Formats: sequence, C-alpha cells, structure tokens
Amino acid sequence: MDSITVHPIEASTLAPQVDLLFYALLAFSFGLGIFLTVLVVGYAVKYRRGSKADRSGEQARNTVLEIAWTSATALIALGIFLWGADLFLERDHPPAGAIEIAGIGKQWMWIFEHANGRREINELHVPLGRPVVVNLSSEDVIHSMFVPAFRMKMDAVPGRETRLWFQTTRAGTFDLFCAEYCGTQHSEMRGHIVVQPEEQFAAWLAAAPSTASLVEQGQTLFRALGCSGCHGPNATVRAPRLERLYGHPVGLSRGQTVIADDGYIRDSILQPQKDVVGGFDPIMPSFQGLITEDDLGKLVAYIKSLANAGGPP
Amino acid sequence: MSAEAQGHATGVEPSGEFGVFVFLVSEGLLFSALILGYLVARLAPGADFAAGSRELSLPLGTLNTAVLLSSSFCIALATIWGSERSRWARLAALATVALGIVFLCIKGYEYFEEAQKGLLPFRDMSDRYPKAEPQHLRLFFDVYLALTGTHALHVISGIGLVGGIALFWRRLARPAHTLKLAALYWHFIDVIWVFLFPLLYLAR
Amino acid sequence: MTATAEAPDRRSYFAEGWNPAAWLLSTDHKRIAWLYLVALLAFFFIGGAAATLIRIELATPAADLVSDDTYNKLFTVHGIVMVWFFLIPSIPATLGNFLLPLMLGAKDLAFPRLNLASWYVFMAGSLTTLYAVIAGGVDTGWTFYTPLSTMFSNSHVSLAAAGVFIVGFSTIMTGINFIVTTHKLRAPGQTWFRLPIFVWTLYATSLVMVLATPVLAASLLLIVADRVFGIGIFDPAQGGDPLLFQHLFWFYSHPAVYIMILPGMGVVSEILPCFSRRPLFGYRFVAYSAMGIALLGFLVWGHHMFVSGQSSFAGVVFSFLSFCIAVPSAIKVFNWTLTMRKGSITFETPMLYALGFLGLFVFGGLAGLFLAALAVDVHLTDTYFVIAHFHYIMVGGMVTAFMAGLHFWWPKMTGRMYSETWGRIAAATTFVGFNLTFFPQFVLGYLGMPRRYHTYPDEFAVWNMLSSAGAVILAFGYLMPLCYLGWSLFRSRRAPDNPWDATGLEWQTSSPPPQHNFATQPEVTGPPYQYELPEIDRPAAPR
Amino acid sequence: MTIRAALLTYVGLLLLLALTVASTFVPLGAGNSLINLAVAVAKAALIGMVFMHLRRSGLLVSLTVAVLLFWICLMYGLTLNDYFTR
Repeated sequence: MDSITVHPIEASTLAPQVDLLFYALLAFSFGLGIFLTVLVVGYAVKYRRGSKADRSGEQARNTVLEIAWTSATALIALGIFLWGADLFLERDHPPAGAIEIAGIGKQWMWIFEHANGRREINELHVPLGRPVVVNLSSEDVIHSMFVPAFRMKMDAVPGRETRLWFQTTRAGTFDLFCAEYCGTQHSEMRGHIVVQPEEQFAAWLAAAPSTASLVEQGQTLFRALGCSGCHGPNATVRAPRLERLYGHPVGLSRGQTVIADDGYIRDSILQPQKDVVGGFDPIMPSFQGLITEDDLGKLVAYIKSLANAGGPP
Repeated sequence: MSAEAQGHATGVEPSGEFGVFVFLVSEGLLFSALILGYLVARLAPGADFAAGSRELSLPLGTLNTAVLLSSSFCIALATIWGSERSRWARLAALATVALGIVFLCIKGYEYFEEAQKGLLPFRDMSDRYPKAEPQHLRLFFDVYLALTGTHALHVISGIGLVGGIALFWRRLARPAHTLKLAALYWHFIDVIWVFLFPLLYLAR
Repeated sequence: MTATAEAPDRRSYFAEGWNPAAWLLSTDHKRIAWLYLVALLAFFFIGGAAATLIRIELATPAADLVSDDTYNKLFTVHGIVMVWFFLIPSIPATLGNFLLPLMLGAKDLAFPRLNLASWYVFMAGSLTTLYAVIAGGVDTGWTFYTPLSTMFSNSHVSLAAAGVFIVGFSTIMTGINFIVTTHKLRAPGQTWFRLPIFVWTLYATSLVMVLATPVLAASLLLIVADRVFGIGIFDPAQGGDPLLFQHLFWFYSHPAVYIMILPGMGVVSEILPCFSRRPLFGYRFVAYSAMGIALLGFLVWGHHMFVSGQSSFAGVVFSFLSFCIAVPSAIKVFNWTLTMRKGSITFETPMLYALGFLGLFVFGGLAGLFLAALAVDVHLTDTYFVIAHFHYIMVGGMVTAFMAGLHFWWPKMTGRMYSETWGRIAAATTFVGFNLTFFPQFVLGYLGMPRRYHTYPDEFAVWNMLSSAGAVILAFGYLMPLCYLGWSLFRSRRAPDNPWDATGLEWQTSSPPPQHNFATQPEVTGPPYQYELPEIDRPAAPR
Repeated sequence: MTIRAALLTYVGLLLLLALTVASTFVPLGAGNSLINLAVAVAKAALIGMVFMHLRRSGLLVSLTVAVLLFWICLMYGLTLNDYFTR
C-alpha cells in the first residue's frame, strides 16, 4: 500500500462508536496539549531574561486556582470514564440471535469452528450484519484475538472460556491478529476475517466438505470417550442425565444451585469433583489433559443440543 | 513528632529499629502476595481446595507451632537479658537458634513423609497418589509448598542472623542492640507462621 | 563527630584516593552514586543497542535482519535491562544517592554500608540476568506472562528471573535507606514543608519501592518454583489461575512506572524554579500530589488487564481509579507551567531538557487518557499505541529528566563545567529524535499494529520506516552527552560552588563536596526555592 | 518488657494455640475458619505488642505497621474484586 494511512477501516457497529470517543479524546488532548505548549513557549519568550515584560504582582501560590483546576481535571476525567465504561459494558450483552462460533488459539494459529462443523484455520467467514459471538479458548498459552477493523480484542486464556462479539457493517476481508505475545512465531499468528453477504455466506457454509456438524461430532465423541456408558439412557452406573440440562438450574451436593451454562459443562468435564450434582457420588474421572479444546467444544455443543431433547426429566 | 522535627537530634538507635520495621513491611507484602495465591485458590467457587489440609499432619504442625512460639519467647528473654548486660543473653540466643533448627527438622520430616505419599511435586504424583482425582490436592500442595518453603527460607536466614550474633557476640560493637533488631525479624517470622498454621493445617 | 579541634576537611570526595578499593569499598554515598552511574550507563547502552537492532529489523515489513526467535530475545533483553537495570534505579540510585544527604544537610545516608551492599546486590543480580542473556537469551518478554514463561518457553527464564529477583533486594535496600534518612537525618530547622520537591519525590518513590517490589519477588519466585518443581499456582491444568500472575505482576509493575517517573518530576521541580528565578508555584500542592501519585499508583494495575479475562466489573473499577491518577499528574503540570510566569528565564542545557520533559510528559500523559478509557483501550491495548505511550513517559519523561538532572548537578558532582553549546545541541537533538521515533508509533497503534511483532503487514510500512529513521537521530542525541560530559572531566574549566546561583543546601558546600559533605552543620531557616528576580528584571517597587 | 510480661505472653500464646487446635474438632462450618482467624490475629497482636514492643514504639513505627495493613487490604480488596465478580 503506497498511500499513508492514518485511519483504520470501520467495519463493525462498535467501530464508529469507539472512533467517536477516540476523536473526542484526540481533540481534547490536542486542545489541552497545545494550550499548555503555547503557555510554556509563550512564558519562555515573554519572560526571558532582560525582556520588557511586566513582572509585578507575581504569586507563589493561589489556592483558589489550584482547587479550580483540580476539580476541573477530576470532572473531565469522570466524563471520559463514564463514556468509555458505558461503551465497554456492551461487550457483556451480545444481541439475541447471534450466531456462535468456537475460536481456539494455538501456537501459532487460529482455529474456528462453525456450528455445522465447518472448520477453518487463520480465516473466519462471517455473514454481513448478523451478530457473531466467538467463544474463545486456548490450547496452550494466552493469545488475544484482535480485529482492528472491528475495534475488538479479547484474550484467549487456557483453562477457561472467554467471549467476544461483533456485528459487521461492511463486506470485505479484514486483518486478524494475535495481540498477546505467545512465543516464537507470535507475529505469524495472523489471519483474515471474511465478511460476506448473508446468501454468499450461507453458500460458503453449505459448501463445506461433508464433515459432520459440531453436534454430530460431539455425539460421536460422547460415545467414543465412554461418556454414554454412564450418562446414556441405558447406563448402569448412576450418573446425572444430560437431557434438558443446559440453561437449567442444577442442585449441587453442597446445597447450592447453579445454572448449567457453557462454563459449568466445561468444568464438569475437566474438574468433575468441583460441582457434584446433589444425590450423586463423585465418581466421574477428570478429562483434564485427555481431550483437546477442539473436542471439548464439540462435547459442549452436543450437550447443549440436548437441552431441548427428550421428554420431561 | 517533636523529636522528628529535630532531625539530627534523634540518635542512631531509633533509625535502626525504624529501618527494620520498614524492611518487615516489605517482607509482610511478600508473604501477603503468596497468601493471596492461597485465598484465590480457596475462595474459588466449588473446588474442594481445603480438603488437602486433611493430608497434613496436625500433631506435627501443632508441635512445630509450639516450637516456634517457644523460640520467640527465648529471643524475647535474650533481648531482656541483653539490655541488662547479662551473660544469659547469649545463651538464650543460642537456645533460639536450637529451636529454629528443631523447627526445620520437623518441617523437613513432614516434607519427607508427604513426598513418600506422593503429595509433593518432588516425585511424579500420577503414579504415587492412589486417588483418581488429584486435581485439588495437587493445587493445595503447590500452595502449601510455596508458603512453607518461603517461610522455611526465612527461618534459615533468621538462624544465620541470630546464630551469627551469638557466635560473634564479643566482636560486635553493640551486641545487645544488634540482637534486639534481629529479634524483631525473628518475631516477624513467628507471626507469619501464626497465620500459615491455621490456613494450611486447620482448613480441613 | 564534633567539629572541635579538627580542622575542617576541605579535600573533595572526588580527589580522595583513586585506587580501586577506595572506590569499590567506599561507603560514601557520593562515590556509590558514581558506581551506580557507571553501571547504569553501561546497561542503558546495552538496552539501547537491543532497541537499535529492533528498530532496524522493523524498518521493513519482512524479516531481514534477525530470526523471529532472536527478535523475541532482543525485545525481552531491551525490556528487562531498561526497566530493571536502568529506569528503576536511574535517578534514585545515582542523583538521589548523591543528593539526598546533601539536600538534607546530612553527612551520609542513614545506613551507609547498606547502601554499598545494595550496589553489590544490584551488580550480582543484573550480571546474573546478563549471563542468562549471553548464555542463550530469554524470550518471554519482560512481563514473564504465564503459562508462556512457566510451561512453554525453552529459554533461560529461571536464571533471568532470579537475577531480577536479586535486583529487587537492592531496590528495597535503597528504599529503606532513603525513607529512614528522610525521617531521621534532616538538618536542624528542616521541617517537612521546607524539603525540596526532589526529596519529596524520592521519599514517595522509596515508599513505592518498599511496598511494591516484594510482590514482584513473590511472582518471580512462583515462576521459578513452577519451572523447577512444577508448583502450578498459575497453571490451569492444575487448577491454578494464569490471571493471578498478571494481578501480582502488575501490582508491582504499575507502581514501578511511578518509581520511574516520580524522581523525574522531582528533578524538573528543582530546575524550573532555578532557571525562571521564581519560587515553585503551589509548592504544597506539588508535594501532596507526589504522595497522591505514590498511593493512587497502587490502585490502578488492573488497567493492564481490560481484555485479559478479568471481570467487566473489575475493569470498570480499575478504569475509574486510573482516571483519578490523572488529577495529581495534571496538578503538577499546571504548577510547573505557572512557575515560569513572571520569571526571568534563561535557557541553559538543564532548562532545555526540563522544558523538553514538560512537553513530552504532557503528551505522553494525555495518551494515558486514551488507554484508561475502557472501550478505546480494548482497541489500543497490546498495540504500538501502548509502546508509544509508555516511551513518552519513561524515555521522553524519565530519561529526559535524568539528562536534565545530570547536567544540572554535573558541576556539583565533578567540579567541572561541560560545553554549554554541545549540551544545547544534544538537548534539541534528543527532543526531535524522540518525537520522530515515537510519534509514528501512536498512529501505528491506532491502525492496529500489535506490539512484539517481528514482521507485519505492508500497510504499516511507512510509519515504521519513519520511526526507525527517528531512532537514528535519537541514538546520536544520547551518544553526544557521553562524549562531551566525559571530555569535561579532563579538559574543562572548574565549576564554582554554585554555578546556577541556585538555592538548596547542596549548593552551599563546595564543588565537588568534601568527604563529609559540609564543613559545618547547615541549618535551614526558611522554605525552599527562595529565588528572586535579578536586578535587570526587577519591577519597580510596588506602591 | 519484663520477664514476667514475656512469660505471661508465652503462656497466652500456647493457650491460644491449644484453643485453635481444639476448635477444629468441633464442626462449625465457616465458624471454624473464623475462630482460627481470630486466634491468629490475637496471637499476632500479642507477639507484636509485647515481644516486638509495638506498644512502646513511637508514632512512626505504629504508622509503618498501619501502612502494611492498609496495603494488604488494597492488594486483597482489588484482586478479589475481580475474582468475586467474574
């Protein structure tokens, strides 16, 4: 690219809002910065030794002035804080009906999995205008998914799931970076987000090589790993059933009740002794280190799909 | 603050004491940071972190606490006798060192037993520990080793300090004063253990 | 002790004894300051050499000078050396060490032997880390983030961390020494509000040193324990939490930023009044704001973690507290500016550096507002915007202040004047070179270029090229003082006791000072900075 | 500090130790932790006040100890603020 860029592309609903705050801050900073520069340079010239300036009536302190600029600074800071925080908290509220994609960071690549099982590496296709939630996890160290055009960034932390969402506003191909230093080839951990109009995206998704959907793959794993031996319908061992589990409250042996969300299911697979369901023995083995993040995502997807399955528990 | 404002008027003595306390603040924050690791693990929802506590030997832990409290008492006597220029001061300091060594021996024996059971990362735990789910135990013993290990290092340096003063008593310009400053450090190590003991041994 | 029969010793500390032992075993704070100065300058140029290689590599988008692994090791060395072996001790251990007793009218620090020991501990630690670097390097970044540093890095992490751990002890020793000295060894009549601002800022810095460094020690200890024994407190596979490391690390490392900048603020607070011939405007507010910064500096560390997986609520809390710290910083800037009003200003080298500091600190500080604003930080964090921001504060602010202070007190330290012409040229060169190097990085960050990138997409090429070009100028700016200051030691005119006609106890003794600083115990009778306009600028007597 | 005071403190410390160990055999749930913590604070206070003669040290030393406690609160408060709201 030959021309000098000073402004990154805006391609999400969030981008113009962040830019508005950014440019407001820029205007304020330059205003104040230049005011102070003019003042310093002005004083330096005006009161240089031997100049004819009037030097009478000088003060060494002025409490009213100190209080005035202290409170002015505090008020302006408070205003910027509220603006930034308000915009930031939106990240906790993805719009309803967002499509969910699993994103996995791994030294040194990004793996994305769509709900129908289509996987891509270092590239992520998303439909234009639809809200997208990316559930991030990491296989090894901390990574950070960063899309400058969306003004959006979130760390992928090993051992837990984090989340970011965005809603695109223009079609095109945008940079995807890993922003958290993750080892030797950190700067090669780059990719693209391909934003396509809805129909094109649907066609792309459907043209997927005939792999099974995430849920189907999860079901296969569920049998292969032996989960169905205890949790399945014909199980002999007493283990909680998983139908209508996701999104519903679960009574624990400790007496508390939790809602079975993604994190709960994940933890129950990796650290089964942590939250034992009331009335059951803590006999489930841990799968920590035995399955990849990739497979874990499939299992969670399968268990989530059971939420609406089956009859009354 | 009146003596404060005088600046030079205050002698060297309070400088030393003040300096030691500032150092202890630093040390206190070191242990606070490590204990924060303990709190984060223990307060995490669900995990039965404290269960690891049952694997520790309560009798030995209690005995060791008593040993360390006794050593503190000893060095307190040493400072009293030191200010009275009594010959007993040096003996009490040596007794303190002896109790410190007893503490380390008991602690070492505990480590040995725990390593035998496969609870410490010195041996590969997956083979040694019989239970299928060592997850929480492992984290507990990680924290346990970090806390008690750092504390043991402090006991060792305390032994070096007090032992050095007792050995070179005659060659020091003001042995009683130096001992008084070292005693502050020793008591501090004791205070740290006073908190570690219930956190680790009595969590149950 | 008492100045009875003995004739006052007029021989300077600088002339007394030039064998190695007389320097290496001296407990004189002035000589220890020199030991630190020489060591720190060496580290500054080691860190600078690494930075030069980084900037050459980044001049083009492709990898053309070093491999990715070498690049990662270079920025790690640059970070570790500059932060722990230069910036943290820079002003406190050199100028602070030299001046604190002089400014208090004391013979030495409260614990002179501890002071000497701190230098040896510093050398032991820094050379340990340097050995780790020579033996193969460290590639974790200076932040040592887990689990990269504990589980995945195959480089010499333990050794490097051990070195930093040891240097931490030296920092704590200096902190204790300064705190006790300030409390106990002030001259008769020197009440707290008669202290120069430089002493206030050293005191605030020392508090931060004593309170923050042990927490760094704890986190490094746990990293080494993880690598050696497998103690997985930060290891998610054992149920530990990698974010806990970030909390502990930034609990130290954010206040550490104030260890770096506070003494710089103190230096500028000495220089601006002197060359404006005016008392420091709002002395008490400047003093309080130093203490305010030291306290608030501990409350804001979470702003390094807005996208780390920390809870949103915690993010909001830390953002709010981060904005609070803007207030005392702004107070200082306003007060410095008004100090110049109605003064009689001259532009010697220290003043030029101080004015440069003011400009760079203001713009660096304002960039901090962007990073404290949550939604904007999500975009800017871990990009070159952050790099530009903290280099404006630490290099533009701290190193410029260090240069200002070095030039200001050079006559006192050595008894020699340096070339004023070269001094002014160097000050201007660093200012221009600095802005050319780091301003483009603000733009790069906003465009989205992540930090610690060895190669980058072509769209960032132009700004990177500009930045690398600026770095060449900056390098010249820093090499120049090395030459003419070094030269001045041997061939230059002798300095008078008080070349700047400054107030402050340190100027009342000879240049360089005698071994015990003062021939007679000085007394303080009034507030600091009692500057008066020179005859030529004095207004007609008011009616 | 007199020998008598030191001895009394020592006996007090051992009694507190016995109390805290004994209390673990009574299942009280969170109450156990509370008792343990209270006893630890009491023991630390005894050691500090008598053995480290904080009672007689000047304002400066008391202030130093206060600073330590305050900073521990800062560290714990702001870190746990994250963990409790995740």
